[in-house]
Amino acid sequence: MIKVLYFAKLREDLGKASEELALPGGVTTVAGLRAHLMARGATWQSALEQGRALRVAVNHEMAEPGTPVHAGDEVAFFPPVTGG
Amino acid sequence: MIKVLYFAKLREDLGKASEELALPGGVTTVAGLRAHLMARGATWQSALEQGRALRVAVNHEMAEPGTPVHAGDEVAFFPPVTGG
Amino acid sequence: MPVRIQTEDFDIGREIAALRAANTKVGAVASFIGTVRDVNDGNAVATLTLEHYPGMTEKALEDIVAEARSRWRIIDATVIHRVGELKPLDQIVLVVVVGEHRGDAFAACEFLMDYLKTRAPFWKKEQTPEGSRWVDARGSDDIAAERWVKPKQDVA
Amino acid sequence: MPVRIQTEDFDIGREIAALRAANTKVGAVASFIGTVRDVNDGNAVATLTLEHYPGMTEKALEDIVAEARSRWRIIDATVIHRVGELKPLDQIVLVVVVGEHRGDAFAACEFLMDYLKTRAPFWKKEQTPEGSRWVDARGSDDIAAERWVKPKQDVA
Repeated sequence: MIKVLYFAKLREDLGKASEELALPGGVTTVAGLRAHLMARGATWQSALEQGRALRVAVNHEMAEPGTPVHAGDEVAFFPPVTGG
Repeated sequence: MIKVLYFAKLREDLGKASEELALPGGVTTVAGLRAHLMARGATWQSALEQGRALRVAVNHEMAEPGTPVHAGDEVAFFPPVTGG
Repeated sequence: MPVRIQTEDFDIGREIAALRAANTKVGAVASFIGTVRDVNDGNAVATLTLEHYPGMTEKALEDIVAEARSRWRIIDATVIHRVGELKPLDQIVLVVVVGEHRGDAFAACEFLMDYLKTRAPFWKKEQTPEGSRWVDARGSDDIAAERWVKPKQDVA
Repeated sequence: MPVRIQTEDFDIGREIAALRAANTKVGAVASFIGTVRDVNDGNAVATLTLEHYPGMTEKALEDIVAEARSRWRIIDATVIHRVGELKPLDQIVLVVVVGEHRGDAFAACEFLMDYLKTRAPFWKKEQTPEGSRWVDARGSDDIAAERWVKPKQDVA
């Protein structure tokens, strides 16, 4: 299982703040997980297909498309940060 | 007349905080006034002969050796500043 | 605790006093407060909601403070960031850095703000008379943060 | 009054509040406090006496604030410098700069401190168990101030 979190506009667009799911077969990286989620339908496709305006963290560390994802990980998708 | 002020270590070395004096004949610049004061004796010579460690202000503005001095001016001699 | 995420307001005087009380070698205190302006991009702002990523936020800020400590000679630092509902003129963020001398304190304080702006997971949503909107990330913040990126070292 | 020379202590929270109350466009507050350390060059310091040049001090500080305003986009600034007898841990100097954005506020605040250190007529005398001595000017302060000197413009 992995935990996936969505924040800010992404959370609103997807209507979901978090979910737990079995690590899908063949998914080994952030890019793979993103592709898997986008295949869920039009809403997911458009929300996650924001090009470079999407950020991903794995286990609380900023991640790249090639960052590995393992069972037990917490993966978060969110827009560029705007604190401070 | 001009007013001459001395601050910090210079004031202590000279035993004098301020004085009023007639603008000495031939004195037209900061450098001229300094030379005139140094001619007063050994104490003045050594106190004012500190090379670049001496600062001068004319009418509340930092001055250079060539800065003109006129009757009515306020001229201050002091060490490099150490505030803040 | 050098890093705090909280809904309550903060008092810069109290935070500086706490940092100074812990160390008598302090000669320099550099600080920064970010506040809610009442106008953003020309629209009046009624309230601002700050969302964050609990767990990652604390870690990101602690990492940024550790990075500042490794880069500059500073004695201590405090970072406080508010979350939840904020009104115009409210305080949002506080960074205080204490050190022996001012150059390092200033640099570390500005670095902490620049890195926080681009790396800590906070998001602002504005409520205006025309409706609500998520605040866009500013390119100028990325540029500010880029200044601090060290050139990669060659490993011989 | 943006510039004050006083024997009394100051309260950073109150000074920031006063600057912010005067302008609702403020989004960034950069500030600096210089304090008396209890050790300088290895000697314990009992008290510090700050002498200044009344009349010139105010003018020098006002000129420095005007220069900061001309160089950066800031909204307002306060500079407070204490004179007279100070003890270890006392506050000496406060600079607060408020602006719309943090980059200009930080730069102006650091500039004000660097220029004040080398251009405002204050002198410190330390009383230590071994006697009293005038504090020497630091070469590092001249170097810090030099950073802000603009290259001379050619007049065509």
